[in-house]
Amino acid sequence: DGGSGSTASTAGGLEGEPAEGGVVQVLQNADYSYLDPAKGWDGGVNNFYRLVYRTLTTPASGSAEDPNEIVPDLATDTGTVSDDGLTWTFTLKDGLKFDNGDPITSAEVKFGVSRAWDPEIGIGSPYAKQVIDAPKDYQGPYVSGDLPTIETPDDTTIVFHLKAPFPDFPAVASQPNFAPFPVGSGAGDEFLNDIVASGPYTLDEYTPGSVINLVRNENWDPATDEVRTAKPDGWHFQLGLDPATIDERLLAGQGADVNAIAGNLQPATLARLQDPKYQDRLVDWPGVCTTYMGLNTTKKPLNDVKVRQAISYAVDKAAVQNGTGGTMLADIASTTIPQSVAGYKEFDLYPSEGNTGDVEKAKELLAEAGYADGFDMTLDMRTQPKLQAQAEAVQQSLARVGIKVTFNPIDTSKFYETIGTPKLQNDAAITGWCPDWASSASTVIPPLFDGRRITDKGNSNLGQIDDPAINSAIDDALAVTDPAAANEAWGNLDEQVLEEAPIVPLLVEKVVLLPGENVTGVYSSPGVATGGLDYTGVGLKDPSKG
Amino acid sequence: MTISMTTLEAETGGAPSVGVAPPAPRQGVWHHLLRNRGAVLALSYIALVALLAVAAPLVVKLSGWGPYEFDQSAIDPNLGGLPIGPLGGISAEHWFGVEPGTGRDLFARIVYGARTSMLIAIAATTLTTLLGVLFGLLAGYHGGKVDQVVSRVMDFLMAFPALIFMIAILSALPASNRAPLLVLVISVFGWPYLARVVRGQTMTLTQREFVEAARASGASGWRIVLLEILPNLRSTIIVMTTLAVPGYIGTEAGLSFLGVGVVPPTPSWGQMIAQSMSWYAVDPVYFLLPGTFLFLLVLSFTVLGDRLKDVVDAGERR
Amino acid sequence: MSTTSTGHSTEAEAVAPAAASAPAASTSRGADPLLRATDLVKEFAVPGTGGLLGRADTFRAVDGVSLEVRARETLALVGESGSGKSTTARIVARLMDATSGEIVFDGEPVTHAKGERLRRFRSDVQVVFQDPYSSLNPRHTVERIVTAPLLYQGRQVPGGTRAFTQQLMERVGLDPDHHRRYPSQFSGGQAQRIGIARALAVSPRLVVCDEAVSALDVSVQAQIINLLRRLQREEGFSYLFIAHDLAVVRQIADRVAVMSKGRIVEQGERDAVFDDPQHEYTRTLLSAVPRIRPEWERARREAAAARAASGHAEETAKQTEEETT
Amino acid sequence: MSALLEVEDLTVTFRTAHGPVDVVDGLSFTLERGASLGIVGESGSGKSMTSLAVMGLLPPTASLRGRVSLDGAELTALPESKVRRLRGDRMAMIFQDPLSSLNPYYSVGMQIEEAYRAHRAGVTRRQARKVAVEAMERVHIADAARRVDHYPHQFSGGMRQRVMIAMALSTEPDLLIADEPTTALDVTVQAQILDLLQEVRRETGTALVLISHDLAVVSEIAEDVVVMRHGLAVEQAPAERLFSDPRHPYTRALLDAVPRIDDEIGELRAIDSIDVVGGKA
Amino acid sequence: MVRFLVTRLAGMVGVLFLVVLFTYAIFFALSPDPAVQICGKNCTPELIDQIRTNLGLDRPFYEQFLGFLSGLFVGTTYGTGANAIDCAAPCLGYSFQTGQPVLEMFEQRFGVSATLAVGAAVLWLFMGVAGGMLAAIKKGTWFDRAATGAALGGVSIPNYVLALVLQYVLVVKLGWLPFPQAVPFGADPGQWFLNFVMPWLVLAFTYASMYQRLTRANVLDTLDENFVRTARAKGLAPRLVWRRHALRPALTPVVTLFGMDFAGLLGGAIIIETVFGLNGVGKMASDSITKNDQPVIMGVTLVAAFLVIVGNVIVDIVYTTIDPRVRIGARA
Ligand SMILES: Nc1ncnc2c1ncn2[C@@H]1O[C@H](COP(=O)(O)OP(=O)(O)OP(=O)(O)O)[C@@H](O)[C@H]1O
Ligand SMILES: Nc1ncnc2c1ncn2[C@@H]1O[C@H](COP(=O)(O)OP(=O)(O)OP(=O)(O)O)[C@@H](O)[C@H]1O
Ligand SMILES: [Mg+2]
Ligand SMILES: [Mg+2]
Ligand code: NI
Repeated sequence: DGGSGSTASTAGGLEGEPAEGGVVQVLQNADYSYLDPAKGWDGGVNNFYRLVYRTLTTPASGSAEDPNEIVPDLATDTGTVSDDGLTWTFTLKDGLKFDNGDPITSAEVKFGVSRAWDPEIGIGSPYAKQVIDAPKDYQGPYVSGDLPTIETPDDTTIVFHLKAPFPDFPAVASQPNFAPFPVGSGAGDEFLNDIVASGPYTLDEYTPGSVINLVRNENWDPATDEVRTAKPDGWHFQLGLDPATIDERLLAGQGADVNAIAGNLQPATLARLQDPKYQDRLVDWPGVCTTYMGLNTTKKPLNDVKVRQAISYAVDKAAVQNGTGGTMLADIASTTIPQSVAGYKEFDLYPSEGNTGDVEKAKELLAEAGYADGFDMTLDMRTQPKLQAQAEAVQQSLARVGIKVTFNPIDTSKFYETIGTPKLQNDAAITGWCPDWASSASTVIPPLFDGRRITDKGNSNLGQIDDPAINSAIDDALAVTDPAAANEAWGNLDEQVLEEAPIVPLLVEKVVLLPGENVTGVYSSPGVATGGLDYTGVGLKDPSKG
Repeated sequence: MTISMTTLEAETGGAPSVGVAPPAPRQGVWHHLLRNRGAVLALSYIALVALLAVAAPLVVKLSGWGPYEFDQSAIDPNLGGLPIGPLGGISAEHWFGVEPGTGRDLFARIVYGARTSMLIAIAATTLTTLLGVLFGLLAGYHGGKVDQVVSRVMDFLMAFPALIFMIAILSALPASNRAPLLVLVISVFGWPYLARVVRGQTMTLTQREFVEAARASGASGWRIVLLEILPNLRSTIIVMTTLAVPGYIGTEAGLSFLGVGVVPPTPSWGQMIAQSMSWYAVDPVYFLLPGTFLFLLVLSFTVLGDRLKDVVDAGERR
Repeated sequence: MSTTSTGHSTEAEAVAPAAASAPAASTSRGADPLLRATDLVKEFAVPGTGGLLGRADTFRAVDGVSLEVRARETLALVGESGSGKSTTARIVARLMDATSGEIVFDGEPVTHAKGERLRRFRSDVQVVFQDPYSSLNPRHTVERIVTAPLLYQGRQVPGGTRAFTQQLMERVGLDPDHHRRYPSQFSGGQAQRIGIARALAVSPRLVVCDEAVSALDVSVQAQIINLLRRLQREEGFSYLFIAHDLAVVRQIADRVAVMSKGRIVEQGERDAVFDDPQHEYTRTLLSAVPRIRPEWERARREAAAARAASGHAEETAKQTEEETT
Repeated sequence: MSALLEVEDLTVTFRTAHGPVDVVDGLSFTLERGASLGIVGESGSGKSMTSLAVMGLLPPTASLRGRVSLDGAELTALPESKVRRLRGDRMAMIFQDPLSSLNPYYSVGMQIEEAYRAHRAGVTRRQARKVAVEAMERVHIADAARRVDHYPHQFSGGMRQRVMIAMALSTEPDLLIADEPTTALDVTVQAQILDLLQEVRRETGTALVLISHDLAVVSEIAEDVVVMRHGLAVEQAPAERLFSDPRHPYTRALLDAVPRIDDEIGELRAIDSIDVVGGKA
Repeated sequence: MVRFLVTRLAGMVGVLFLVVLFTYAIFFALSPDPAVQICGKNCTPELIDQIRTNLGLDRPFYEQFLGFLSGLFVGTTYGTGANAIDCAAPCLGYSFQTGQPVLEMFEQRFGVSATLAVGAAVLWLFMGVAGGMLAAIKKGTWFDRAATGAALGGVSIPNYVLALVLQYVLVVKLGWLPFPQAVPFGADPGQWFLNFVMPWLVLAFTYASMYQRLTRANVLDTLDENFVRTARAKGLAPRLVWRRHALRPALTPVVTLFGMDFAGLLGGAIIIETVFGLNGVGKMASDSITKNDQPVIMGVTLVAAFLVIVGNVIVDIVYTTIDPRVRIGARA
């Protein structure tokens, strides 16, 4: 039974509607990667972008009925597709303005999107480049000028020509690099420390690594925006704080910290939440990112499916869960697609008592494969406490079936480069995968298992599985235009892939937050904040506090 | 890092005077050292830790749990992996309690951690001493160009923000076997501090007439250095070395704390402290144990070095 | 050959006065001297000057010194502090290279001797230093110290280390049982004897004594002077004896060279220099020596003589006799 | 009227790791105003400890028994604060090694002024400076007005010793103790310093205690002489008597051992004892 | 004096050049491909090549190194055309992560590190030097024992442990102080003080212990000097002997050490800043190490080395004013 995750979730909200005014405090360890939406692309910064940038479409607000849905933002609807599926047309709303009062027209949107092709700027979301047709050597507006494959017949209409049909294009149009940019601006380092806001807030102060201050964008018209409520007057981000300190501050809730929100709590903090005074502000949501162990199918003896299945049986997922922080911080996973993402299908191909691993079965399979005495394998790992604990748990559980796991510790900064380069990749690695949108599993299964996507560098198919059957099943699923049918196809495909055991799903890490007692409007957003808190709805109960 | 590199020199007071010294016979030093309560306590603790480190596999057999064994039954999965029971899960089964999240036995990890800490500190001390004495002697004895070159290299190494650089190098280098790498990196930045003192003393010693006497007797340069000068540096080297050990223990712990220490799952005290820091409020035992062990070890070496220095100085004044 | 058969200078007749002043005096004696140094110059760079660019300033510590030491005789070098005595001694003992000048030992030029020649020179010429403690390695036992020259010259220790050391210690008047002691376990005078023993270990022909008695108490000083004299008598050494104390020099030297500011200003037979100093500087030096009033001295000697006559002699003699082996 | 300095049964004892050691043992002597006393003896015989005991500057590990009085005032019974006021004022001391005895961080002028001002309340810097310059002139330091601002390391050994003397004399003390004032100096410089001490005595009437191991030096200056050995005064007499008719065998031996410049070339009479300075080991 | 300065400065330039060369070479050899970093999460081999060419990463080592060097003096331009980024002299390169010039990042964070360093230095000098002096005068008394014991403990306790314990007691349990945040002095001096006081204390404690030990030992040594005996023989009041004659010589080595330590701290107190989440240079260094932001690591290393070297030169110059032997004998 794999569905243990579904029970814990709280719908979110915390009592009370946000009032108008006040400043939300955000306590954060790391700085955002980039202020430029064409450069940044991760759960955290995408969430932040929604406060200052608007895109053609956007994931629904966390408080919406279906938060996984993609809804219109700058556009009046989620686009109209041509019959051949190659042309998508969007119409802009009226009254859209930048923070300086200049109107936002289709030209600005097109300019913003075309920046994605610039080799140095367009390092964010890759989807625009992947699906939109463009001249072969097009290098963005600053180098190559106008992009002919995006047309702007008038100020409010924008037409995209795709390379191939892509039914999920509305989700692509919600990517941060679909934010509008004034034509000609934004070259070089112009938007390093500045932004051109189209959302409800604009940048007041930015000290990299320490402070971001957002104030109201007076030119943002709430009437044009169904997603953002933008109740607070401003946002104050404190960056570079130690995670333990953040937790201490949240627990203490002194001064302005009553208005504070932050990321996940540390495992050590959980034991201190037993006090009832914390219980009513504790937020506990299922996650959308799967933690898994990739098994490199090109290496002996992992090229033997029996061996991979044996490993799938042997791993003590409960120990991995404990190392991650126990049941409060992680749900055990048996599938690749997490439960909160559309397309999830419940199954567990390698079940065991209490998820502690089935040693007998594993030994049996190993014996069948001719490895009754086990073997040695190397696991790429990062030396961060949580990741280290997960790796150590795997090491210990595989030791039970005679598999000796040696660690190859890699510095965090080099980890993805190493495991994403098949030449450097070792036998196994533990990593995670978050979907780029929650409305479909099209950003889960293909990147992880499509054999044709294996590249020399930046590879995400860690199993390096290249199975014609799976490849064609992926093509089929991508072509399905009916969302429900597509979801079913993805779910079945997930099961089909795991029969081959190229990865061992381990966990889905949960979201456990402790917002300040004056904070409300707290909702999960699987689409934009990888299951975390959606900033767009957050506000204060009493703006005069803190 | 707990102890900056400059400490070493400060503690030994730059170049301790080279006495027109009496033999300061070995048993004399011992005899005086063993009369000092602080020194005896320090020595006993060091001996205890050394014993634990050397006999770790045996000790762990006695206590029943290995340093890598998970004990899921000792922790509570619903409370973030907190050890079950009071005082961090201290029980007859787990003498020092268990590690949160994994349930590994803390006693075993401390014992094995002692191995890491001692091994690295002692290896680093040995290497720095070798390098420091060698280059110090070279520069001090030859003076002139050799001295210029060695001194510039030392200036250069001492000008480096050693900690930043160590972290950067350690995190950039492939890390399959961190311990030798740690020793190497620590030593590369550590030897100039000893070398400077040795150089200074060698320079004064070289002025002394017995060096000239040896030369007049036909001794070659390296014989003068090895047979005449080196024996006179003995007490300095012993004192500096003793005072260097706690520095390197601290450095290793600091580097482990910053995540570039030995490779897991091998335990080290610094790493344990780093991991236990976030648990200090809910599982203080977990936090205090490695911290106390580390503190006492550093303290012991410092006290020992201090007392040793007093005894040796007093001997030289006699 | 010198007519002086022993170092006992009371017996030494006045020799040719031609040896009086500076430039090479070798012609005055038929035979070659044991050591002859000609026109030695030593320049030191003044520290702190020069630096990266430009040459350092130099300072002449020894400025054209010529001297010779004959077999079995003692040449004393006197002069105030900093006059270049030690530097000259070092150059002569090949512990330092002269900037220019030439050294001939036993008829052979050794100015730039290397290897085997230098090794032989090292066993022919030994040095005794001023500070007995500083010149003995505090970490070595007497045994180590006195056999070190042999070790360094790669020679066998005749008759074994222990026996050799004990025999040397006896020769310089030390208790042979103390052969395993460290220098600090000896008094200054004893330590100086160890230094002398070390010099004797290789049976040298010339011993350079750089202020060998200056650091010692009067009574101890007397012992060492007597020892040096005895050894010269017995072994036939030559000494280059450096001192600033003219009274000591008077006691031990055959000939005297007076140095001032890097130059030898006066050189000659001892009595000639002391009784009839030619140079102004020598006169200053002589007049500065503190003296006990002659009339007190006379009275004391008379009293002593009287006492000796009246039978106290035994006791006194026991107290004051020069200790010999 | 009592003598200027009276030392009675002075015993100095060191606490050492191996029990107490008497380094001065029952020493007594007196010194009249303007008189001069020489203390001779081999190294370690307790000469310096005697002088330090008089000044009240014994190291903390030493203790003292007996009586020392200066001009009738019993120093050994006075509290430290009172003795301190006499020190540098009524009695002054100069030490053997002038380089290490001067503070390298301050100009010599400042160090002389300081000695003066410590005992003359209300003296301005300017006045003190004038005294310093005068004191330096008195010890024949040429160009004193300029050199007063120089630092010790800029002076030669003899000049440093002069500075020490100038410092001691700036307050015109009744008693000056010179502990081996010339040991570190050249013969020629030594002669000058000895002349200077004589001159000072003549001019100021200061009483002088001169400590030396060199009998000839003492014979040139001292009116009375104490011969010390192993902490004991073996013989005490007026100089003339001591040098012309030494009574104690040790004194005789010592005198016999002195090398003479004028005559008597021959075996020197050395004191027969390997253990003469055996205390050192 | 002039010659001394010239020699000293020439030496400093030499050492700095070595530091630059060494650092550059090490990072050139060790660091992973920066182009991959820039390229981001989804990236193609062609794109990587493109970025490499744009940044000049495909050129040989010496060319890149010379480029870096010339950037220090005349500035450089990264990239070409519209995307070119100008980096004015002295250019230490720019962050691959944020695209900011390293020097600018440094300037933004230097204030915090300097505040930390200056405050801590004042504290530790006071505690260390005063404590050491007192312990030396009162040698053997209970005060000496207590101070010496505390100093021994102080040098033995890792400062991150101390930081945590203090934070737990002063902030969490007692609530006397806020969780440290880098409040600018101008914004609210009171808050500024309250926020920095704990980091100051922690940082100062280790150093104070070291300085206490050093000062005590030096003062005791100086008290044995002959010139102190001379001063006592002059009849100076004990306080004067103390202050004037014992202290000044005893503090000279402290000055040397202080120069190096202080300059080192300006280059970032890496652990304290990390533990307290203060965005100083040290935090920037550790962050850039985690992110493997090579130009930033190199920039921090260089600037920190520069500060230490300059600190040394300043100490040498200060020496000439406190020690007359050095002052006049520039030749010493
Ligand atoms: N290694 C050296 N470098 C620079 N100068 C030196 C060196 N050795 C000696 N001198 C200088 O050379 C001069 C002569 O020195 P030397 O030691 O020969 O004098 P000395 O006559 O032996 O004096 P003393 O009686 O003090 O021993 C002195 O001014 C001294 O400072
Ligand atoms: N701090 C001390 N502890 C123990 N013994 C000491 C101490 N200082 C001096 N002594 C001993 O006291 C004795 C007398 O010393 P003192 O300095 O008075 O001799 P001195 O006659 O002045 O000798 P010198 O001619 O060498 O100066 C010596 O034997 C010495 O070893
Ligand atoms: Mg000399
Ligand atoms: Mg004395
Ligand atoms: Ni003892």
